[in-house]
Amino acid sequence: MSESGINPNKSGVPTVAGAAEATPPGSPPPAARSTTALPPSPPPAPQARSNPLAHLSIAFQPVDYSLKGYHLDATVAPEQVVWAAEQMDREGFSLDTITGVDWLAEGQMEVVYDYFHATRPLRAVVRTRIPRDHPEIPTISKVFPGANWHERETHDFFGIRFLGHPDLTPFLLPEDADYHPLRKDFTA
Amino acid sequence: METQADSAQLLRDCSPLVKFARLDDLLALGRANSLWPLTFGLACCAIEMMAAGAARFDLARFGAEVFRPSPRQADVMIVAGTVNKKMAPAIKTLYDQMPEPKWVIAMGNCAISGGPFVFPGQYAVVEGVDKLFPVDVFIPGCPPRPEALIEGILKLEEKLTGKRRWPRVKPEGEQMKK
Amino acid sequence: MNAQASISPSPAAGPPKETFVLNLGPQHPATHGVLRVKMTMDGEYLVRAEPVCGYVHRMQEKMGENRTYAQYLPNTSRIDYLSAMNYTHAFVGAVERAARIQVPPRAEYIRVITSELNRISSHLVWWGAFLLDLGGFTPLLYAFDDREKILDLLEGITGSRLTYCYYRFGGVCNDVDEVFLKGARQFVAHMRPRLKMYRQLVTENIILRKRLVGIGPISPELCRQYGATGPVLRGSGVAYDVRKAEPYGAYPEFDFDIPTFPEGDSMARYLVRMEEMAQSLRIIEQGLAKLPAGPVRAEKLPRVLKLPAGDYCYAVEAARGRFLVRIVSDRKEIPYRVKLRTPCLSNLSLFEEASRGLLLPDALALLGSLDLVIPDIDR
Amino acid sequence: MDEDTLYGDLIYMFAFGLAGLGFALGPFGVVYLLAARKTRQTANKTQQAIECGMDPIGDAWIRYSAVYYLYALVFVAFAVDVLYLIPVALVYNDPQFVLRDFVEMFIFVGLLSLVIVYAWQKGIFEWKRKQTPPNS
Repeated sequence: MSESGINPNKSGVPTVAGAAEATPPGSPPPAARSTTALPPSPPPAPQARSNPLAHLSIAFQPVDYSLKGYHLDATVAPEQVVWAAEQMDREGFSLDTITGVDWLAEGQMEVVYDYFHATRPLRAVVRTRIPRDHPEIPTISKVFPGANWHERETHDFFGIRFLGHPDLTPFLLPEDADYHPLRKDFTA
Repeated sequence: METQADSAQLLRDCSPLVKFARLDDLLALGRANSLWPLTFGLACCAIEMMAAGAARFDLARFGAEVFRPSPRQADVMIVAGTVNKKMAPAIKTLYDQMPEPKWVIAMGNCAISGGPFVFPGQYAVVEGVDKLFPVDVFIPGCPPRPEALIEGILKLEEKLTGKRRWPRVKPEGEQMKK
Repeated sequence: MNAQASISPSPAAGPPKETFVLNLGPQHPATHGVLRVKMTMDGEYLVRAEPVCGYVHRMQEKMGENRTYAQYLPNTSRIDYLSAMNYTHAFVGAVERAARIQVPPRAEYIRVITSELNRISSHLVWWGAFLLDLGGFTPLLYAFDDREKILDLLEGITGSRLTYCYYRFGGVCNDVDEVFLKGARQFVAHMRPRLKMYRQLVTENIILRKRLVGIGPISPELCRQYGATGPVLRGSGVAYDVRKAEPYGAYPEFDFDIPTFPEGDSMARYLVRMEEMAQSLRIIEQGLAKLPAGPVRAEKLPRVLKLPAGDYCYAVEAARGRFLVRIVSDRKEIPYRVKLRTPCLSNLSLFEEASRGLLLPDALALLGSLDLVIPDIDR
Repeated sequence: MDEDTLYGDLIYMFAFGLAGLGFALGPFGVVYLLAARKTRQTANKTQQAIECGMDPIGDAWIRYSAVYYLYALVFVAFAVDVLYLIPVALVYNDPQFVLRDFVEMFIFVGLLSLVIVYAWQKGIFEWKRKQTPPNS
């Protein structure tokens, strides 16, 4: 379902957009970027909230930035997470962080991926929900190497297994830790 | 935790074979005025320890400005910061590797009792470094001011030599009374 | 990995040389805190450096889930105690954004001034400690001498030297007095020639240039993949600063530019931070000049603060990079989840790839140029 | 060489040897008497090699690059060189042969500094980067 295949610009070639597709409009290649201060274009006006990432096939809903702190929000199925990450990687986004939230009442775990862009003032959030009893989700550390530690930490605190993660050993907790402290039903 | 008595007994076992009378006081005076701390900053208190070692508060006035990274050359271990359960074995190793005339200063509330990070259901903080080994001087504060660290070192010197070399700062009220 | 050492005189391939694992352990002067790096070394060269964290994990996020919003304020200044103002600003900003609390302009200006003073004091600690790593002890004394002047100013209005808990929801704790304003003006006037002296004393020193120029290059692509921000990203030529990208507080009314250096080596990151100190002085000067009158706290504040359901983010440009607070609330007075995205975690995560093949002293110079505060990584 | 000067010299030498031995072994005795007998332990790691509070990983007896050996050789060469210069300073004090002595010294030290030229050619002093960093 999600196109696998190696991410074209993983080879350290400094172009933001993948070689395969035409560079999406609006994101200048980094090499030509001037180093003077970037004039901050104001966040999209609340009423006419356009979706600048409409060309990506992720279902982004524009959100009121002055209330929520991010511009675009999308809920995807757990299996589409890697595909969404590859799209964002091709678009030149950086992974901000991976947040786990334990919704005990609904028996679900929510995993929220934050993305920010270095040259475009855009903040996108991709969230997904997984069942709480066997929380598993494919890893995006192949796309964003930076996600390696975020995933290990989320595994530490919530016990969410990231399938295909290189080494899912405890990151902040002691090496032999088998407890997951941020779960709502955790007792010390 | 061993009681006060047997920790004193343990200390006596480590004392040298040959004991002197007056010379021991001279040795104690020498040790008191050249306490070499182990560079062992864990968290926020480490910055105040560096500030104490820097120009304005100047630990050099008390002979304690030589921060030794290696435990073999350190006399006093200033535990400055939060003691974590993952870090506890490393701290115990460092304490063992220090040669015998050694002392421990617990700097900051975290080292004294776990400080602001103690709450029901906490899983990662050792509540007080005296759970690992005996501590000589406790310096409260979060983080304690550099002057408090200097007062702690003077307190340790007083413990070594028995008398206080530096005037004791009395709160205003008391000075008025006398 | 090519085991044949290119410098060994014997041209014959010979059996592969064994590598040994060295612990740049929790207690080491170069790690400035309890970071452990398991370094697989081949002689003087670093084959692979694997940072191990968690030695000062203090459950900040767990505490976020059993403290009310106001009780969590002291925690925010103990995550990265060197830029405590910025971190409190992020948490307070997130709550104000969610509860739609209006902050009076005077409080916004005071926040900018104190945040920039805190940024300078953080860069001074980095500068002293970084040169300590490279072998020079004197700059630490100069840096801490100037930093004490900032601490006196901030202590006058906040009462503490390092872990200020000065911001409140809707403004700041108490107003700024004349002593602080006069002191801040004197400090700006005092600091400018000092920065020039630092440049002559250290930046133009040939030994420092030999140790830093071309050492530990980090490309913009590597920063993007690992999410590194702050002086590390700006040292690689990308002009990304949260104060400009996602303007918050009173920063849009200030005119300052973002220093970037395209080389991407340790020297570039060093120069970015030295230039940032000059920019912060400019901001403080403008802030002192245009400080509006008026109240310092919003009047009508709900006695018990309950945020509407949902999650709220607030990003701030801390001294080390982008710090994001994400609060998930379920309409109770205690947040359901507090997530702290700290810059040092991402900045350190690229160390493994950036330090391959370096000499040991160069790897330490690279580690120092990343400017890490370890409780920021372990939270 | 009559009897007593021979013995005198022998005693003289023997005394020097004894003093040397005393200096070598004396501290062990003093330490045994004056130093603390043992140190307080919590995890009996006192004898362990110091590695920043962690247990050392792997064994220290491994094969590593020959460069260190060559470095040591260069150092030993010049240490021995200095060793010989000390008696020379006592012997060569005749003002008549000042130039000759200087030239001899120059040859002696010059020959030895060929070690440095050899090491230089072998590229010991340049710590060249082994592999270009992946991202530059």
